[in-house]
Amino acid sequence: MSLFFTIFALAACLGAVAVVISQSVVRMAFWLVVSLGSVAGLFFLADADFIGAAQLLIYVGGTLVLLVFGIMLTASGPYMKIPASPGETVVAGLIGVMFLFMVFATINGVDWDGSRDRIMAATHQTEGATGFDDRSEGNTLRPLGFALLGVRPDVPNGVAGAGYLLPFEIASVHLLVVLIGAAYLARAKRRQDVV
Amino acid sequence: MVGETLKFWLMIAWLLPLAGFVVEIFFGFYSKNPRHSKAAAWCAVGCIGIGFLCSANALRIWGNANEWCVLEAAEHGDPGDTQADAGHHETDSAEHQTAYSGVIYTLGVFGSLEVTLDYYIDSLTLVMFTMVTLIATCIHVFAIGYMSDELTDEYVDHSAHTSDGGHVHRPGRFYRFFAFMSLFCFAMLGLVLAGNIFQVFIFWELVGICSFLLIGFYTERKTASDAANKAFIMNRIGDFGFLIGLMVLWTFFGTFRFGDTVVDEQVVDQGLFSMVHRDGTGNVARDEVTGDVLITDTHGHVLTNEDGSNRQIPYYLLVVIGLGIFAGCVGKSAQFPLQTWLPDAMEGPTPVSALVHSATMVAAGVYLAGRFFPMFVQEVLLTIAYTGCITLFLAATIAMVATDIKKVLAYSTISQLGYMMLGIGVFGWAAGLFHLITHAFFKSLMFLCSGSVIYGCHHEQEMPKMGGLLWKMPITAFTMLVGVCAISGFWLPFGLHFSGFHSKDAIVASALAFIHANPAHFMLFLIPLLTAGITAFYMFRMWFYTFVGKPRDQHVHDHAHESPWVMTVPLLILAAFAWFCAYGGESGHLYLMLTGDEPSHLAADVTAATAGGINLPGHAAIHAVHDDAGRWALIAALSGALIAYVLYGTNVVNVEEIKRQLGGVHGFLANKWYFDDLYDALFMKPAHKVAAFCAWFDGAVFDRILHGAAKSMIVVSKWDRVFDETVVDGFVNLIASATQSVGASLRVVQTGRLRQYVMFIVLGVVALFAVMFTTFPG
Amino acid sequence: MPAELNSYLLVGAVLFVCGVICMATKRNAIGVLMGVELVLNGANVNFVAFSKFTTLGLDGQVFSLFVIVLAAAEAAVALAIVLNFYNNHLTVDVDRGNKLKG
Amino acid sequence: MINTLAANSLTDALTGPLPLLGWDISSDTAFVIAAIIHAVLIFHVFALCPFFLIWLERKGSGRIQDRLGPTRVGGRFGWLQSLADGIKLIQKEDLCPPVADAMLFRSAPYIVCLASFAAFVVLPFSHSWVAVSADCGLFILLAILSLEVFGIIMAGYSSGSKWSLFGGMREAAQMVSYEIPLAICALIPIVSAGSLNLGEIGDMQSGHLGNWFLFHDPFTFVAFFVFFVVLTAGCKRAPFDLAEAESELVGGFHTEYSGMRWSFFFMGEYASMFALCGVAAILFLGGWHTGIPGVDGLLQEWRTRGEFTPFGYLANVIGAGVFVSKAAFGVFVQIWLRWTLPRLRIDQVMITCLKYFVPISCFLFLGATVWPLLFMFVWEQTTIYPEPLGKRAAEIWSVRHDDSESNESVSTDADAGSSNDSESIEVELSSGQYVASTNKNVDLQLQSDSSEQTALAASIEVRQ
Repeated sequence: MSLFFTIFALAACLGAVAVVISQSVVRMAFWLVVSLGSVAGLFFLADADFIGAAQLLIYVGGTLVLLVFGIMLTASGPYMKIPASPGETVVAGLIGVMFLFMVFATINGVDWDGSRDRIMAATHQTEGATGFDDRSEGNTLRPLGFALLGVRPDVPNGVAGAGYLLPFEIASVHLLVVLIGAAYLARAKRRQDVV
Repeated sequence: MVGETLKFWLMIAWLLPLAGFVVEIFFGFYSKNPRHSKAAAWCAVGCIGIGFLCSANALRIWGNANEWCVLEAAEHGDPGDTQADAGHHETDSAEHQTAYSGVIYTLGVFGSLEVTLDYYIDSLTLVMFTMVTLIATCIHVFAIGYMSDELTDEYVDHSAHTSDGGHVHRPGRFYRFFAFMSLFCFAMLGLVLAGNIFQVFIFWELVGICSFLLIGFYTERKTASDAANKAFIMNRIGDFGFLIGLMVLWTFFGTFRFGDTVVDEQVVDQGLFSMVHRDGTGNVARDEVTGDVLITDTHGHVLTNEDGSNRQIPYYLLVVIGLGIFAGCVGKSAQFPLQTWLPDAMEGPTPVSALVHSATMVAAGVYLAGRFFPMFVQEVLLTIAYTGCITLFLAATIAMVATDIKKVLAYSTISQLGYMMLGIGVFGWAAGLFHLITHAFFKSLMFLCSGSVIYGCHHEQEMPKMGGLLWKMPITAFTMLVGVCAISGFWLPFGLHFSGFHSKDAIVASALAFIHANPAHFMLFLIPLLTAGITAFYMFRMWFYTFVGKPRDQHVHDHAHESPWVMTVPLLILAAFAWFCAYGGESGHLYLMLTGDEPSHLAADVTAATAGGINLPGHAAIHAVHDDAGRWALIAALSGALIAYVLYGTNVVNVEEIKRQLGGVHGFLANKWYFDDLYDALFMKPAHKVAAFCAWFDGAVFDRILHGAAKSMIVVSKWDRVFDETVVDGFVNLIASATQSVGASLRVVQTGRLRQYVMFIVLGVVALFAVMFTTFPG
Repeated sequence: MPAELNSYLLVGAVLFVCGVICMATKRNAIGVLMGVELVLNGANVNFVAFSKFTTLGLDGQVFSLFVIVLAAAEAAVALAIVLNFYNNHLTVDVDRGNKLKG
Repeated sequence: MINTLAANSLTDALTGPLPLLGWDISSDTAFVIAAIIHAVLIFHVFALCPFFLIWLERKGSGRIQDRLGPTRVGGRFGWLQSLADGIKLIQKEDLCPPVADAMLFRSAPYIVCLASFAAFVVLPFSHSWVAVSADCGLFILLAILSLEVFGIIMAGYSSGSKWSLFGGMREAAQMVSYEIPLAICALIPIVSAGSLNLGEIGDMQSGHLGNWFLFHDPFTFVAFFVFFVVLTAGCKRAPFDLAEAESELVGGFHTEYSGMRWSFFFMGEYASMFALCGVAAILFLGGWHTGIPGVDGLLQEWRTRGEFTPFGYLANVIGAGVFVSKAAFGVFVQIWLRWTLPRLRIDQVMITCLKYFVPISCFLFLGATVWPLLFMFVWEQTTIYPEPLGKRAAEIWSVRHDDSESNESVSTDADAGSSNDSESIEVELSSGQYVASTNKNVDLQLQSDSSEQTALAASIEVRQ
């Protein structure tokens, strides 16, 4: 298991770094595919099948194709590059490293196990109390579907209203708005004929 | 059950014209070709025609339910049965309910005041309904022909002039005329159906506004608009009295309803008519100590206030109520001294004169006097009688010298209305209303005939220009003759008497009986008798002037023609009714129905002197003098007609010579007894003076004060401006410039470079982290 | 288990930081967009990791699902904006869009 | 997903002391070994698909064009022609144009191949013959196949040739558009089935022809044909092969490629054709079931004896043969179409998709959703079949669950305090409430505790 994790994690991180380093936009897109695909692999490893598949379908299959499409539409020449100044790169790199260090420090500074136990104790949960073991198999499709429809069989005592029906609906309306908005923004401007 | 059925049919008859009005006024305006379409007219005719059928049906139902009052007639009308007591009628009506009342719709409740639309249906209501709808139907049909000039986009009004002297050109108003007529029918029927005096007042005003609109129909003519204004204002004077009466009524009786509200045979709400109780002498019940009038329930028991005391009203206020209501009647029915508006109202189209200003609206005053009769005490009735008496004589004398064919008829109308008032005033209740019905038929007939003549003579109204039209327009002439005979009250063998004979006889008989009982008031008989002759005279004068003799204006005569069938058929129908509607006289159905609902205290013959000093003649007394009165009246009418024939039907006497010899009297009469001038001097001129003074005062005093105030405000404003510009603006500008300078120094941070912003964010987060980490380690 | 969680979080951190640097250094607007995607993915990795290893449970997956969906929407709008930008400036260099500088 | 990778218990079979050598294999190692075994098996399918299908294409095109096609290689029918082609292509020089972006240019064919190959991971060939029996298998398959387009765009862009660039752009536009009706049409049988697991979907259609989703209701019937046309476009096959368009773009995105890299594109294309036709076969045509009542019943009975018993294995082999035949027939129809129909213009392709297929598929989706309600309210039953689909699906699921439960979740069983007997009763009782009964704990909770939730679940369940 850790073998696959190592592979995917490395691919994801290296892909991300390559995205930063690459100068050509298309290469950036390529490395981004590598990175995001590996993240999808990480999702599979973390028993989130549906999220992984959604990541692949929406990000890699949809968003990135769209991005490449955009690159092609906006390229003023082959292999267009807009290099940043070295100073900026160095400064950004330094700040990035500081930031990374900060995040690392935070991650390592937190007692995850302790906090987890405290939360479990506070909410009177025991391991596997819900008996909802599908998650460990990665078959989260149905629970997710239930959650999006507003039912939470995985929540102890079946708290009503713990679902995500409203966010789900809002997201769908949001997507529709985005569809229209994007089409409006990117529409071909028709020149006003002077009569 | 019968009441509900009657209500149903009468409601249809009442509301259909309203629907017609709405349709005509809106669809008439928006229809494709409103100026050339007769659709509005047929709509109006349809509405009122169906209304007539409904009314007639209601009348039939009522008659069947009450056996046409023949049983009662046998009791009342039998001369031998003089012992009928006052209470008799009440028990009788308990067996045969003749009056039905109830609530149609509650408009609103304000404290104890309940404003409702009620209905009060008795024989008078039904007869009025049938009469109004029948006459209105005929007149509507007639108007289709008469108003056909208006079916054009460019109507030339020869009587109205523009400022440059030309004739007024305007679009035709055919549909508008019929819309107004429908609205009037609605208002008039509502007035008749009304179950409370306040509702009567509402529709009273509504017919007033219709009258205003129709008189001023040719609004471009100054005479027409002046006449409309005059009619309206004169009516307001009367309505002022009406309002006073209503206020007093409300204060002391607390209700406006006529009849009792009966639920499951229990009286839950007292109506006005049962609140003033009459004792056997026909007097109102009064408190023995104070002399105030007691307010009673249906059975004569005195009602009490909440503190246990008797409810009562001072007697003089009862007189005020009666006089106030009668003031409204005076205005509406053009009685002395408010009679001057009616002749001027002839400026409206002739069908309007026929419907509104002869048959229905002006009769509404008489109708109300009749309807409200139970509330009138002797003093009021005497006032009514004298008012009517003065009016009938005054108008008849003016009619003798009038030359405009419609003016003659208008004065005749005033005169006849005076007869009706007189009839009511001398306790001839049924006689007055009987005359109201018959008069409606023959006067509308004569107006339509005059309309036909005017139409045939191309809008020529002056009788001196007519003459010899008999064979030019025979149908018009002979139907007019029927009307003239009817109003003169001629007798014919085999009972084929003209309707006026019966009704006028009834009034004259009542008057005769009255002066027999009260000799001091002998004028109340003599003047009507004399006027009966005058009536015949001026009516035949008009007829001879118009239809026989030599043509006085050859041009008019040459172009005269008989009217089309839409105008003559209504004439024939109305002629039939004018002749025969009173068939049978006092034993005929019409009169019996009216007596069926006569106020109960009139039946008996009461000779005991009462507080008012008036003795009441009963039915029996009137009946006793009936034949005498009829003979006197017939003699008067025949002599009047004979004089007219001699003066105008033959060439024996030179009329102009007589006129010249009686110049003073003639002038006095031709100037309408100088009433217009009198009013002008008494009211108009002082009013103008006061108005002029007010205008001067306004300009000299008020305006100066205002101008001074304005100038001082300007001075204050100048100072305010200085303050505003230096202090207030300076403060605001200070803030603005400070903000601006701060912004100018901060703008450097806004590099406009997206990527730098990202860097700032990250730096900020890192810096925040560093601060947190150093401040709160662990 | 904490070791595993930490390693997931580290991956997320790297993705996040790389995304931020990408946003800060790329002058190409689409490159900036890619940086945003990386940042969002870093967050997603964290959500999923918390979902698996902590009491967050299914909520973490639902959140990351919403993030993905909204990121797609964001990309579409952003791309439309970039196209507009290109139409107006004939380049996708974000440094050229400095009309609002102080 | 990793846990379901060895859905056919291969991992469990490998875990423990190996009988012959005496090695003690840990579960992790066994997992890796199982994964490798699966990968090798799938790779063979992936490699043999093009091998056979390219030959089929040659023969088919030859026959359609009134030629013989390959006749000699391998003796009769030229059946080894593809091998000869492959050997030739391997020998060719691997060219990379100087203006190309070399890194992308070289890696693009691998992306295409990788995507096509990975799609087979969730594609079942027979009952439980699947590498990963993921619950959202169809979703994963479509997601992975959508990666293929990225490789083609990369190839088109990095070649440094305008023909290739046009091809890449066309491919991008076409694929982004056609994915929408493809997904919607795939969802239509899903609405009826109530599962995204391709294995479950396939198993639901056993019995007779009427159980195939093709004949399930009018909407699925129409949806199948729409789906097939759309997947033809999705595989950029003629008449939708605008990305290649030899007559106008020379070779489209692969103009600059040669040798083995060129052949990778075709391997990927034929493999994805096969995979998608396989999906069509599973979704609509009964998967690995023959559709003949007696035979299906017999095979079903064999399968219940166990996977590794001779008869059970034989049944699966027969099932795999049936499935491959159906998929291959689908590919044959595509070949047939390619050599029969002329190519469309690019605008016609886009209009066909956006103005016709998207609305039609949306309508069909709506109809498929409303259809059960129609049955409910008009005929007061959920289906025209005597045995509701939901019940069959629940049985399949419970059987599968029992298999895994026997070695994984005994404790869960004890916690829930309900035996398998009571569970099956539950399943039968709530046969209409398939979704609710997929997990027995959920089921108990919903059934016993909260009537409100039951009502909610009943309202959101997938009828049938």
